[in-house]
Amino acid sequence: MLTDEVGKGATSASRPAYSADNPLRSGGSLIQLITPRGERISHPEFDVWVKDVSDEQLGSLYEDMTVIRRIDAEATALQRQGELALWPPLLGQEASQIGSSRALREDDFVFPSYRESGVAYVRGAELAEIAKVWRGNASYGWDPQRIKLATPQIIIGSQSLHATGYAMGIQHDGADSVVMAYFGDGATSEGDVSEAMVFAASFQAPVVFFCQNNHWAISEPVRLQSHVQIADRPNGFGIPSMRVDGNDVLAVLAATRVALDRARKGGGPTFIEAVTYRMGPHTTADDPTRYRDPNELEDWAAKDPIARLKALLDSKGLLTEQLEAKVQAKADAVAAEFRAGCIDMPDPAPLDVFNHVYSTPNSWIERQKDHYSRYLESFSGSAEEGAL
Amino acid sequence: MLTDEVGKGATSASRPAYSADNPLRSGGSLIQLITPRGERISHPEFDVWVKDVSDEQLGSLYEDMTVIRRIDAEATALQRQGELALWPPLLGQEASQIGSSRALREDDFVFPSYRESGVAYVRGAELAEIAKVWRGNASYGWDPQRIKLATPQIIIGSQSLHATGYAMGIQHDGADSVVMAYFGDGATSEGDVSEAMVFAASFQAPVVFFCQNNHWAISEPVRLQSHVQIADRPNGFGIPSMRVDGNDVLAVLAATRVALDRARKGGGPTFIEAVTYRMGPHTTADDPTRYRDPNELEDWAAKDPIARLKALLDSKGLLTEQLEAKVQAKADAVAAEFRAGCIDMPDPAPLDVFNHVYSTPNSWIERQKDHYSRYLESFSGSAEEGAL
Amino acid sequence: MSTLTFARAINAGLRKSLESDPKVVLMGEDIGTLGGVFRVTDGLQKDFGTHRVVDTPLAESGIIGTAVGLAYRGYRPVCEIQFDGFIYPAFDQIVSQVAKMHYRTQGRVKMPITIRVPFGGGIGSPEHHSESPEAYFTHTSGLRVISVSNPQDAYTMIQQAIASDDPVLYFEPKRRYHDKGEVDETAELATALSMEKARVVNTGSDATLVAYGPLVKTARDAALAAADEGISVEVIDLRSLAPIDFPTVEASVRKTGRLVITHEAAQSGGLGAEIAASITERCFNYLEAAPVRITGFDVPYPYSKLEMHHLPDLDRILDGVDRALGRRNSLSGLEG
Amino acid sequence: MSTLTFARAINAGLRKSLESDPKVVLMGEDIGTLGGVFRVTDGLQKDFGTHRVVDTPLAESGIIGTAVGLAYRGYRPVCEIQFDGFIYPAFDQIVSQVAKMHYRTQGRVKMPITIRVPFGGGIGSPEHHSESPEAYFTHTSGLRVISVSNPQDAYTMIQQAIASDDPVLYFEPKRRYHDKGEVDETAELATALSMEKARVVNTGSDATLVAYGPLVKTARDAALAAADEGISVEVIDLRSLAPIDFPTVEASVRKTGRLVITHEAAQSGGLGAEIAASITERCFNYLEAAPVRITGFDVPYPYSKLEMHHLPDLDRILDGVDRALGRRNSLSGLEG
Ligand SMILES: Cc1ncc(C[n+]2csc(CCOP(=O)(O)OP(=O)(O)O)c2C)c(N)n1
Ligand SMILES: Cc1ncc(C[n+]2csc(CCOP(=O)(O)OP(=O)(O)O)c2C)c(N)n1
Ligand SMILES: [Mg+2]
Ligand SMILES: [Mg+2]
Repeated sequence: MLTDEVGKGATSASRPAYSADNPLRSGGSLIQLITPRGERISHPEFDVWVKDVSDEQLGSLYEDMTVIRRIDAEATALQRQGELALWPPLLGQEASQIGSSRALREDDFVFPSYRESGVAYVRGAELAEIAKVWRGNASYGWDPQRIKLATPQIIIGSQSLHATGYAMGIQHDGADSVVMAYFGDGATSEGDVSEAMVFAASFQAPVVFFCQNNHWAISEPVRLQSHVQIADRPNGFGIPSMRVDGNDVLAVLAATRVALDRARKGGGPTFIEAVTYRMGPHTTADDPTRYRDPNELEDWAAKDPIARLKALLDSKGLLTEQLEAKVQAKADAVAAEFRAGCIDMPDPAPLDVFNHVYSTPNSWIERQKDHYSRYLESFSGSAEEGAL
Repeated sequence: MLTDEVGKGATSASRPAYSADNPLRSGGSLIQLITPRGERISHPEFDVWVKDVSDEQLGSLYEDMTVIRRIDAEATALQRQGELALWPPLLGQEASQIGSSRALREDDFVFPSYRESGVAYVRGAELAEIAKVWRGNASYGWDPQRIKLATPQIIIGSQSLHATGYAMGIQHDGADSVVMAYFGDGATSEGDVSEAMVFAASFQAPVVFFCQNNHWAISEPVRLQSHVQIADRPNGFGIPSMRVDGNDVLAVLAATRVALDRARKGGGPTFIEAVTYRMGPHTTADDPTRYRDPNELEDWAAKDPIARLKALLDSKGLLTEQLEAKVQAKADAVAAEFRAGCIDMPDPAPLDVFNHVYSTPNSWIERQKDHYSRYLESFSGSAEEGAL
Repeated sequence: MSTLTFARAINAGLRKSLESDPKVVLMGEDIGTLGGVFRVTDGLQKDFGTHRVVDTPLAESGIIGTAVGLAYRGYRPVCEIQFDGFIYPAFDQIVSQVAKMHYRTQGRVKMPITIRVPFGGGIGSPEHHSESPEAYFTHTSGLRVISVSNPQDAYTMIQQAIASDDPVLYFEPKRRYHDKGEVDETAELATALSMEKARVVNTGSDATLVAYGPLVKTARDAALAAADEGISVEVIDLRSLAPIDFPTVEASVRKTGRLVITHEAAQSGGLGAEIAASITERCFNYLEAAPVRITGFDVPYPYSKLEMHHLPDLDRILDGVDRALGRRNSLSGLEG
Repeated sequence: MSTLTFARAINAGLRKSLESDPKVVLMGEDIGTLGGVFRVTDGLQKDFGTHRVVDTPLAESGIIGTAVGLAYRGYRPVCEIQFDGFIYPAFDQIVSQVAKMHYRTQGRVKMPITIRVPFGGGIGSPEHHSESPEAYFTHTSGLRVISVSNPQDAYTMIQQAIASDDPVLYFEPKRRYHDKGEVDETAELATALSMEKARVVNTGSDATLVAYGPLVKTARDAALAAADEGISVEVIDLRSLAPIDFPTVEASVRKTGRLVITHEAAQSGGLGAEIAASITERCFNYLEAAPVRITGFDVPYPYSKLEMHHLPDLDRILDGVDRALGRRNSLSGLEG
């Protein structure tokens, strides 16, 4: 449902290879194509990477962003109602997630963290599959191999290495797919992320490190992780980087295309810092009022990624009632499907606890499973026989 | 025995604070004050940091370098003779080790890796103490708190975090001591070293990361760890760096003084890449002919740190017979003392195996110690009683 | 005496340690402004400053590794690992550095580091938030490992851990954080029960039931339920997991002849194995039956909709007591 | 049949796996040009190329973490950890990723990763080079753990490990690398003894002696020595440490009534505890005495001048056999 021309990762050999004064950086300034007020500004290097984005596609990006915000709201509501055990909101990060994932090809592979429900939606996860982990009905939702999206990763930074290894495999296969690794600003402090950069640089693996700098790691501001810009970090590993306005879907799309294109052509890894903001709590279990200045939220509300795209569409005369109605209908339908999928999800069976620990029979597991099933039977037995 | 004006870490408030175009780097080029042929070349920024080094002190640096090379040779011989279990040679790295450690103050603290026997010598470790670990008579030689030098660290990179933590403690105490962490080029790939940079930068801890890039990590060339210069790595963590000719004792001394001075004044961490070469095997158990082009060794022999200083001394008319004789005598004495200290070392007692696992009595250990001493006694018993 | 939740009791103990020793420093992720995700360090940064209650970058090896350096400098770092499942990135620093430094230096360098770990399941969390990794550490020589089961012990033992010159892993049963209990905040450390000692929390004569941390409450409930059936169960709260106070367990088993051990961690290689093996060694001739282990299964901690099957509960423990007593139980009729 | 050293036998097995499955990739520090610090991978990079035998950067978490990604992509990575003591930086990736991925994805993603670990002491090395960390992994659900004791098994079982769709920790007794043995390189994997099975390597009737890895040789020597004294010891080479083939051990103990277990790892929480506990559970009524553990002590691995005191040897094992048999031994007269 979600692949369109943008989704097919249109890249063009005729586009200029990305370059800048510092071969490793696009300069210190933020790559931006749409201002917070919704004006399309031109960029000498990156315009060409989104030249093909039609009015219709702009609308489709708008739709996706609106839909995933709606999923987020629905999920938060479901958590409050006790239907989900937990939910990590993506509110505010819609442009980062849609802009980046829409640049991917189907055969690319994605290793997300836990917050990329929007990416999962774009990759083609079913809505119930997205809900499944957070309801507590499984540790995975979608089949990773089917939609080429790994399961949510909770150990911070861990997936950056998996992405690099997968990219080494692509290289080994002689394929031109690319791997995308998502992680947060906080994750950059974990040793694994640094080691991933070492390996990616050493083997020139086709991997894109996509860091959503949403300014917070639970209660910790990004400056605790780094005094300098996060986009500076990879350069010392020999990895080029871009710093992009993460609330600008076109800029994110352009930067991601640049990175994917480089990787596909054997140019190795790229690091993208998408500067955005976590407008909600860390998870539904978190209370950001304990650590965050409300003014900060206000500042960022003025840079809202959806409002900005909406303003652009409006200025272009594209924000028709028809479009609004279509998007609204889609969001409603998705929300309803998400809710139904969540609530109607069948509970697992008790003995599932023993399944799939190993791919082949294992004597320890078999024995414990046998003993526990006898134990469970002893209850029905006791009901019949009146004694435990 | 080893502190002189150089050893006392002469720093001067009147010296200009280190600066460069890129505030984080002294430019891409190598800091050098003595050429491989022994010419003293001037450097606009770093000359001032070694202005105080007298002729006598130059001789003393020469002595230290010669002595530690002699220790190294003696240790290698002792290993071949079966008196040491293993030895990690420092051959070729004398300027890096002497230049850096002679810049330290007594109250500074050092966290070495396993190859810094030259640093241990400068810090005041006794010769038998240096031999002790490699003979297998203990996991430590010197008392770390006495000479402010941690025990050799075998887990690659681990000590970089200890150094950073110690530096946080100095900061907390309001002291102006500095911590020095030694590690190799290979170590830069370990997550711990990156995490150490994150912590050091975040807390602006007074720590100097001194990386001896000796071009090899056992059989792996440095390019496997990084395509770009190692001195680039720290910049992305917000840590300024210098790249210094590690075979030039004056340049190393100057750079280390710059870094120590900055740290003492609250300027936070600095990273120094000392570009040098491991002229010997990784350890006495290693055979570098399996992986190393002999020409490479030849190239580096032409840059020998001692030959270079010797040539400088010669050109200044300082390489007197008297100096040579003195240095030779010192080296002979030290080698003899090292050998004697090694060979005469008393073996540990069997029950030492149980001592100092904990600082307070522990019931598990007590019981096992008791059982094992009964076991040992059962042998003498059997000798007396003729039956086991 | 005051009534405190488990979390508040630890908080009070931390406060006391911060007050009494200027070398005590708290460090961890989100422990400062936020007061920890469980609020265990609530208010401490405000009262003791950002230098003594330190929000660290997001890196567990970094937290423990810098704590090693601080200990070298004479500090007593108290590190919080946010959840059990996040301790593994720090495993190398714990096992190769924290645990071995004192032995390595033959006592020249002490590692008075306390590592606080909220552990165990039962709170409906996603993966990596419900682990019971204690056996990795009890098998690591050089570490002391304790676990607390009630607010009073939580309050006292966190102070004992911090005061110890040895490194201590302090396992907090996170599902009990909100349980309340009486805490005597004036109790002197000097006269408190040694943190190496187990405690008999319920005397009994028919079987010995050993538990620690979150399952002590469950074990006591099981003993109450057993009493209704006329079975007298002695419940021991281990408190110290390394070393284990075997003399206390041994004395009980010599009396009862039956031993049941329960923990949430996986059975194979868990603490139950060590307890069963050691008690069998120490009082083989007193045992009337093989020691019984009622534990988590040999599976990764399951997703939350299944966790009640994985976690030992009152009924499974009673089934184990029946087995130890040779009474009818779920495995009756099976050989062995 | 050819006569091969232990190290060459593993090399031959790796070669066979590289030949038979293009998805097999070797990775590790110094395994390429150098052929590994123990020369176990000698010549393989030359013959199979730098893409299949990969010298990695110096980062163990990186090695295992990228192997996870390669496994995701359908590869069968064989990772070398240079020495036992360097596995801990990779602990998180092993425990939280490698071990849990199959369960996490309910079988959608397999982790056919083999992790080769030269382990154990006795070679006079400095710190961190002589560890026996196997119990950390046998307690970790989702992993298979094996250890080999002779060149033939080394050859066969490395191939079985690589062919397994589950992750396998393969522990190589480094002090036996130079031991020679007959190896049948034509033996078919299909007909080989399952890697989950233990093997009785010496039949006997008075006591069962369980060992694995480096101590199998010591155990056999001890059995020979015991035979001189008229004591018949059955020696079992466990081979698989997780799961342990308890039926084989059980059958032996039902026959002998006595059990001695030996390993180099520290006693508390070591494999001996699990074996003692499980065998006691499974055949309590057949046991004539408590199972005896002859193991490393609860100390960090000592420096090399002391290692012979830490490591179980023939005499200590015989003392343990005497204890199991109720014969005079070093602890005679002590209660318990
Ligand atoms: C290894 C590890 N340590 C700690 C945590 C607890 N934790 C979960 S999310 C989080 C903050 C992550 O921040 P960031 O990387 O910026 O991602 P964001 O949540 O902002 O998307 C922390 C500390 C964890 N999941 N894993
Ligand atoms: C964590 C860890 N992994 C692997 C090793 C094995 N090892 C010992 S030295 C070494 C190479 C280190 O190279 P480098 O950091 O450049 O230091 P150098 O030996 O050149 O001084 C390796 C891989 C180790 N000691 N610790
Ligand atoms: Mg963040
Ligand atoms: Mg090196």
